[in-house]
Amino acid sequence: MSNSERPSKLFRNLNAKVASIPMVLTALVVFVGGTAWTVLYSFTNSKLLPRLNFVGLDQYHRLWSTSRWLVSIENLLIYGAISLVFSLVIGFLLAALLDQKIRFEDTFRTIFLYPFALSFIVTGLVWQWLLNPDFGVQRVVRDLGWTSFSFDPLYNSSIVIYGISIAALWQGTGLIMCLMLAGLRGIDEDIWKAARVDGIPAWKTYLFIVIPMMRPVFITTLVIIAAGIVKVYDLVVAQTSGGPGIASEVPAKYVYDYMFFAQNLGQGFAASTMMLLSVVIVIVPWAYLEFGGKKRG
Amino acid sequence: MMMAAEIANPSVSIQDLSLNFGAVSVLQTLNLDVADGEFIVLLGPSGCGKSTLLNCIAGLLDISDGRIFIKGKNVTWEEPKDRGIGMVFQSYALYPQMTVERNLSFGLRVAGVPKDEIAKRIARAAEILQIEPLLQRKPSALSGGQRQRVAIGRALVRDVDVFLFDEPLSNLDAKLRSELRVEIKLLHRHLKNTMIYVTHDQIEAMTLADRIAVMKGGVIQQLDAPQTIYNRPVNRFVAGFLGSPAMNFIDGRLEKDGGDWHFAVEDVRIPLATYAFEKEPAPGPAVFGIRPEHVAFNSGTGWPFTATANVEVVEPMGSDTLVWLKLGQQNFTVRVTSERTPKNGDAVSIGFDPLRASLFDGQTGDRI
Amino acid sequence: MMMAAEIANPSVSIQDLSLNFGAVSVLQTLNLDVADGEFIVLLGPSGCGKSTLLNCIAGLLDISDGRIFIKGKNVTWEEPKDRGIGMVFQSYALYPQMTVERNLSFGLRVAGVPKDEIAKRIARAAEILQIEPLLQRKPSALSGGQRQRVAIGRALVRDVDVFLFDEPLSNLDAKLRSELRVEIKLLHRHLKNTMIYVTHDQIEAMTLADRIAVMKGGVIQQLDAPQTIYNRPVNRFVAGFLGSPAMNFIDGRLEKDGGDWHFAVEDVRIPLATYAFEKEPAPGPAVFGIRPEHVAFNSGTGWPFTATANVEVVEPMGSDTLVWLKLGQQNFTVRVTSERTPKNGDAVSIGFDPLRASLFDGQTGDRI
Amino acid sequence: TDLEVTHWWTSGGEAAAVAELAKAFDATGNHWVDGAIAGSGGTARPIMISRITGGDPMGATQFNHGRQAEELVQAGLMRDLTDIATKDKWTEVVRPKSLLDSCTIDGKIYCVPVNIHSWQWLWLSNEAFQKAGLPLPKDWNEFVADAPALEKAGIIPLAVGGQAWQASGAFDVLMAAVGGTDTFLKVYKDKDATFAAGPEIAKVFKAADDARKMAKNTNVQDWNQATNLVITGKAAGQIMGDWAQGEFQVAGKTAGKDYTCLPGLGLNEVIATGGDAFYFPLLKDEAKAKAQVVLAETLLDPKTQVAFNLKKGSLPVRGDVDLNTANDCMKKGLAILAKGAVMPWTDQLLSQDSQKQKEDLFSEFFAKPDMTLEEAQKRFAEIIGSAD
Amino acid sequence: MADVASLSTSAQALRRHATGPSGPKPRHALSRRNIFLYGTLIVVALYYLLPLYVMIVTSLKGMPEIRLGNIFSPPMEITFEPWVKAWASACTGLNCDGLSRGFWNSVRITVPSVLLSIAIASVNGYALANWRFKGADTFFIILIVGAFIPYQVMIYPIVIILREIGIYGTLTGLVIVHSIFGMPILTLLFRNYFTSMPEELFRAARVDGAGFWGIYLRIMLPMSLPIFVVAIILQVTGIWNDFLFGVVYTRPDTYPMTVQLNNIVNSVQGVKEYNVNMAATILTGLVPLIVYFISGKLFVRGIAAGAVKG
Ligand SMILES: Nc1ncnc2c1ncn2[C@@H]1O[C@H](COP(=O)(O)OP(=O)(O)OP(=O)(O)O)[C@@H](O)[C@H]1O
Ligand SMILES: Nc1ncnc2c1ncn2[C@@H]1O[C@H](COP(=O)(O)OP(=O)(O)OP(=O)(O)O)[C@@H](O)[C@H]1O
Ligand SMILES: [Mg+2]
Ligand SMILES: [Mg+2]
Repeated sequence: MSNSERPSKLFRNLNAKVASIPMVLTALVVFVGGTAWTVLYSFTNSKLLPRLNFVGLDQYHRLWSTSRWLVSIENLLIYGAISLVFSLVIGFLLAALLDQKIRFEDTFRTIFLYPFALSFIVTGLVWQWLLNPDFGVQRVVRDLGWTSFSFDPLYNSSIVIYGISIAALWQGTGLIMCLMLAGLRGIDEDIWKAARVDGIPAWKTYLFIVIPMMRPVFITTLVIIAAGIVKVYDLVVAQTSGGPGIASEVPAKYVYDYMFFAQNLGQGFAASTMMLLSVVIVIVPWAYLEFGGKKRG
Repeated sequence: MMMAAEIANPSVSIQDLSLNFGAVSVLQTLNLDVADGEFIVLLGPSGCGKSTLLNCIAGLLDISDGRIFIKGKNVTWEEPKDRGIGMVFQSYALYPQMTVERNLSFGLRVAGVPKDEIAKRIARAAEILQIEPLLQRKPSALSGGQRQRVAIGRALVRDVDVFLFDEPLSNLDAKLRSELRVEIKLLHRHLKNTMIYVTHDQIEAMTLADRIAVMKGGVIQQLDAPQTIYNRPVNRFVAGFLGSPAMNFIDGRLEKDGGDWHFAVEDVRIPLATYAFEKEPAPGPAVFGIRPEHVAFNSGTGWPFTATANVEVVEPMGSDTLVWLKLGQQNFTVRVTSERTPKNGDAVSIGFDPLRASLFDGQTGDRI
Repeated sequence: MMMAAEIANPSVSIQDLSLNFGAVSVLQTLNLDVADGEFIVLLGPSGCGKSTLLNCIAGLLDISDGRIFIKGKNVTWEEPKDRGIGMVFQSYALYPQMTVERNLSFGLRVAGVPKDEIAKRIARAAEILQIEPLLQRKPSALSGGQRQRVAIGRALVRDVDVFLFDEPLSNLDAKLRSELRVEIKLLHRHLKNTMIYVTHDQIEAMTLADRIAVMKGGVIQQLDAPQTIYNRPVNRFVAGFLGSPAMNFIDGRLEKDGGDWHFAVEDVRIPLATYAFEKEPAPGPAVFGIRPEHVAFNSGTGWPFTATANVEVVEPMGSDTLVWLKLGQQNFTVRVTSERTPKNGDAVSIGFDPLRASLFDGQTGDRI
Repeated sequence: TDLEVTHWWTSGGEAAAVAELAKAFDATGNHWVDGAIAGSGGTARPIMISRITGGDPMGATQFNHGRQAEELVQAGLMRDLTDIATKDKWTEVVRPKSLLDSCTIDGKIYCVPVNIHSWQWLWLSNEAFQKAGLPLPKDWNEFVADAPALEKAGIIPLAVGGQAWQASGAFDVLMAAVGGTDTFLKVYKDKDATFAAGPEIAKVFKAADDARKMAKNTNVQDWNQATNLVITGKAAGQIMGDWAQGEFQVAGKTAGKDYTCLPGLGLNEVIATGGDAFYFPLLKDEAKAKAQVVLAETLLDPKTQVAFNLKKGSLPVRGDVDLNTANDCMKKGLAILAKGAVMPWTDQLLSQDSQKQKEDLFSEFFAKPDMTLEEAQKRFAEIIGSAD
Repeated sequence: MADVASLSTSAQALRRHATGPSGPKPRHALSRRNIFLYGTLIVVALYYLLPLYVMIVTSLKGMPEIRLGNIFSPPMEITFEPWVKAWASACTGLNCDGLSRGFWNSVRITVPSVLLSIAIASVNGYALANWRFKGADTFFIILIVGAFIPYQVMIYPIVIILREIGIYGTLTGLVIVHSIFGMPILTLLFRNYFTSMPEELFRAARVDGAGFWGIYLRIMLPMSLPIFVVAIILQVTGIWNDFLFGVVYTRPDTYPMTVQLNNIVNSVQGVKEYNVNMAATILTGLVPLIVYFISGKLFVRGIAAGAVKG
């Protein structure tokens, strides 16, 4: 009997490994490397240029005593909650409506989805304009006779973050609707029939049966929305530039402003690190559950 | 085609039912009366419209024409829940995130049935189906057979007159299938409900049904007791569809030879003296069908017909053995008990009694 | 457990094969020798590791330990394509975007076989499988049976020594299944390749195999000719797994009564004088098994054992009938030809010959 | 030779001014490749800096002179212009001298100042006051007094755009005007936090509070939109640097007739010597390096200075140029400059970091009417305390 | 059971004279359900269309009309002037060639970026789904977490990386940046999609002797149209709409359209020319919109195939 030796483990699937080099490099150099670099420099007092001049936790002390950062965090939470809840609810409702075997489904779906093709810059501009009290909705309504009508969410500190969400929802719910629709279409027809035979009204079927069955879709959607929330930046810049005052500031903008406007890299990196930290705390356990386990038999 | 005999007080009565999906006509003026307490099986190949018919009865599809009566009430336009039916689906369609108990009670709670009434009904269903220990589990923690029982339970708690089953066993493995078949049979005997059961598995049909409706292309071909369908199929389709391995068919001609009818193929002539004709025969092309188990080996004399054939394949199946023969140009299957099996390539002599056979018209395929 | 007898020049030889998925051990030091031209069927319940074993042989899974020889060559670390195997999958795995012809030729083209050689091989395979008219179609335009043949063709054109089949028929309906079974059998006879065939359908296993390897939990329980496995299962698992409806099992005790061994349950005593013991029996708990077709009705005398039982359900299956009985507390199935069937609720007398029975140890389940 | 020049001058007046620079440079046989980045310095600077540090520098770039490019210079990324400066005797022609000081780091000159921009102007719309039936105010205090009447006439008394630097700039102007030059320097140059928390500065905050109240109805973002409110008479006044003048000019308005300017808010007529300067990144390409020299010289050329500053509305950095075509307001500025009443501006005194913190504070202060003066002043003092 | 025909007449009678409901259940086109359903859909659709309407209408008005009128009112006098200006002559600083230059820059950036990022991600997804090797999952999780990192955080490190490789400010650099940031979500999509394809297909191809690339190119690729459509739409919209990377990692002569748009919109010369801004905005959004309208149907299908797997 011949006895071929077990070949080295390294060279099994060699092509697959070679093909994954871009992924591995991106993961290691850009995401891990870049993150580590950022974290490292967040402990320095780098200004315009990165310098290894360690100052311990100074940047973090300053960060957490800056009212703008606190406002940003608060805004992110509000914006996050609104986007999450409303895009899920609206996206799901639209998907449910479209799932009623209606005519012109394609047309409606296209209409709901087209804003997704537009950039946040464009979205921001349009909505800034629509919401501008001097010639937007408020003016139009006032011209119609309701002179006391007031609707200026982008110019009112206390509600500006909600105003920004209007545009965000307009832009983003289409995609969510699409995901939900795909999920609904994946539900076994028999479940619907069973529910009808049981005499369960449609809304109860959705609420108690279908939605719980769509857990995986909701999770995917949640991740997509969440990723968008953390990154929100362009939209705020295009609509309010963080104003009025600092009422609509968000963390990503804080990072950007302090890194580049204020030329205080250390401060920007400290804020980055805080953002990364929260992302990691939320995402890593989820990712492990979702992708780490054995998914295939 | 043979239609249903009239039934006095049908539990379910379908009258001139038609159903089109757009331009495609799936069911055409179909009539079916189901007696009270009867177990009807709808049997047919895939796509013949069995599920469609069941869904029409349940009210899950809008019919194009006709009427449906359940317990004498015209339910053509009723909502499914008001028809007094319960339905069990192939995939069971259990609500995956609810416990078995909630699966059973959900419909009742929505209908506003009082709590203690619900509890009572669930207790009863659980007892009948022996799923008491499973009540607090989720469907994902149940085996296929248990899920199936829960699905039946969901129909059971609703106290309905008619049970509809859409291939409830086809997702299960052979062993479980045969066990659950018996369970359903016992359940029917116990409950005495009307049951309409869709399957494409002929064993299920044969074992469960009081009457089988064999369907093809949206039309009921034959509606009769299982043994009748098995032994006296009304046409070639029904004959070929039932029985595994399938009936042997031989294409040939019907000829009158003196006073006696013969079936002639090539140089073989099968005398039909013992055959019970369905209608007055006429000479012409015909198909002769005989089931594998009605053919015997080494039969010597005593059979109205004998011949010699070559063994092609022998398939031992444990309890009995299938032998695939070449009889002239025709393939021929014989089923024998495992004891006396020929070997590949053997030339064997076979014999059968045309009494057991079926004859079909060469053109229409109808029984002669 | 009974292991394979030594085979002189095995076509496929598996030595001490182990396979783990992470911490889960799926196959444990498995040994299997397959003779040249032999048709081996791997039979076992779902999840017992049949596909895993097949994939190991094909080189699609990295084994954890052991060696695999094909035609005497150690292929343990070879790529699948270099092992001289062809494989047919349950879902057929035809490349959906290629025509049948390109499906067949794909492997050859990848290997750089000359054009005319490819054409020749395809022509041959197409002829053997009778798929010439289909060559320019896409798989989506084929019926299940045709797809299956193309899948076999893909292995055929590669001129390999060993064919591996992973449940190639389980996606088909009963009728087609029985037809294709015969085709595969004929193909094997024609090609005389070594074939390893995975199934969990015992009919397929019984009809196709030269030898069956019954697997459970990654271990081969018994490897033997079909009839041997059917008639003399080495343990209770094998006995219960083969045969439909399943063998009747009665839990009781083995007792020695004078010089004669008896099987005792409640107040019934089955004399075992005619039983051929596998090994020296010892008194103690045991399981008595008898197949439904080895039990007869109204047997009067002449049987070493008779008893009276109540009919629970009668299942006519066309050619024969299953009768479910209650024998004391035990469920009991009897299979009879359709002619003489009792009715529900009848008390009938049954009888059998323990010669046909199997006895198993109450603890280990091994055959006694 | 093509030379790419980046800047953030994109508004009407600014663009016209840049065109003058480009014209002059092109006339030397080179080619000005315009790299305008819209928005404000805040948007443009990060891009410029990324490109310089990323190894893809432009030929020249605008910064506010002061401390914005300090680190780039220290990192050795910028070109030392001392040779050219000595050759062309910049020290003699550039006026006031403090401008060149801002370009000097460790004794070497790294930038070319091109203009003097002073922040301390109050621009008033004559039309608005007429409409409200009021006489033109002479100084800030009168203006504040006119506010209620203006509001009654449906006119926004003070236009302050939403961009953060506008609020912060307005405060600095108030500090210099209401508080006076010494106060200003004590806070921003000496960074005296105790003083910043003291009563002197409280007065400034009181004035800022007035401004905040007067500006509460401004719904625009950009400074030039705010200016436009004044131009069209929708707003009565704006505190803005002299660059606003360019917008009045583009709109065809005449100083004194259509609008009025009050340097130092009419309280303290001093001019801050902030402004723009061009920096030259170190280039490898010889030809481009030569073109940089040409550009540097062109920028300080008297003709270019005149043409550019007339369009831009800013003051030239040379004392020896003839500006008789200048308008009313510009002449006022020149006169003050001639008197030597100059002071440095925050760009030169504070790091960008402190500037940004200040902007955050004042943009919040202006947008949030319920922010108390005490709180604002406390935070202001903290920023001054930690400033560098 | 089959109690033949003693009372058959009554059944017959029932059949003949039944006057009850028969045939399809009557449905009114204007049922309450339909009114609610279509009513809601139409109202929502109007909400979604409103901004587009305003954009188009405004872009066709002249400035005086905008200043006077109502943003929702249709133009009294249609003018294409703003479109021409936005495309060809709007100014940023000294450059007065509108969006036209940015358009070609965007094309030059988008095409290679889309191709490269999809090529890399699809191979990655395929390797992850079918050729799982040790450690692959870890890299994948890092990648997924990477999808959440705000871009701003990564600007600086990437400037340094690009500088070190020496491709800062080049088109190549920008293409690589887009590929990197497109990788997480695309890899996830492709991985899910390939995982949902029957593994037996992959195994059959291996038995047939096809290698890593052979299987990818000849088996997987031809079957992946829906997911490629999704990837293309996501990337075209994402990259075409990108502003941040375009402005940071390019130079003015290669600025993409969005940067030019931002410049035009933010270069306020006197009054804001809303009509020009809107025309510019529409022009900028046109390419992704067209791509999206053309392949919208496949998009939903692809989403269903790739994204919605648990
Ligand atoms: N919604 C539909 N639209 C169009 N045609 C349909 C629809 N549902 C079913 N059909 C067609 O109606 C015919 C009957 O379908 P049906 O599901 O009743 O078959 P079946 O007998 O239940 O088959 P199976 O055994 O496969 O379940 C088929 O030809 C099918 O293609
Ligand atoms: N990739 C995998 N990772 C972990 N466990 C696996 C994997 N593939 C298979 N298994 C486990 O190995 C065992 C054997 O699986 P295998 O597919 O060989 O079963 P089988 O006998 O072919 O069953 P079936 O009849 O259902 O095809 C099962 O318990 C299965 O859960
Ligand atoms: Mg069906
Ligand atoms: Mg398997």
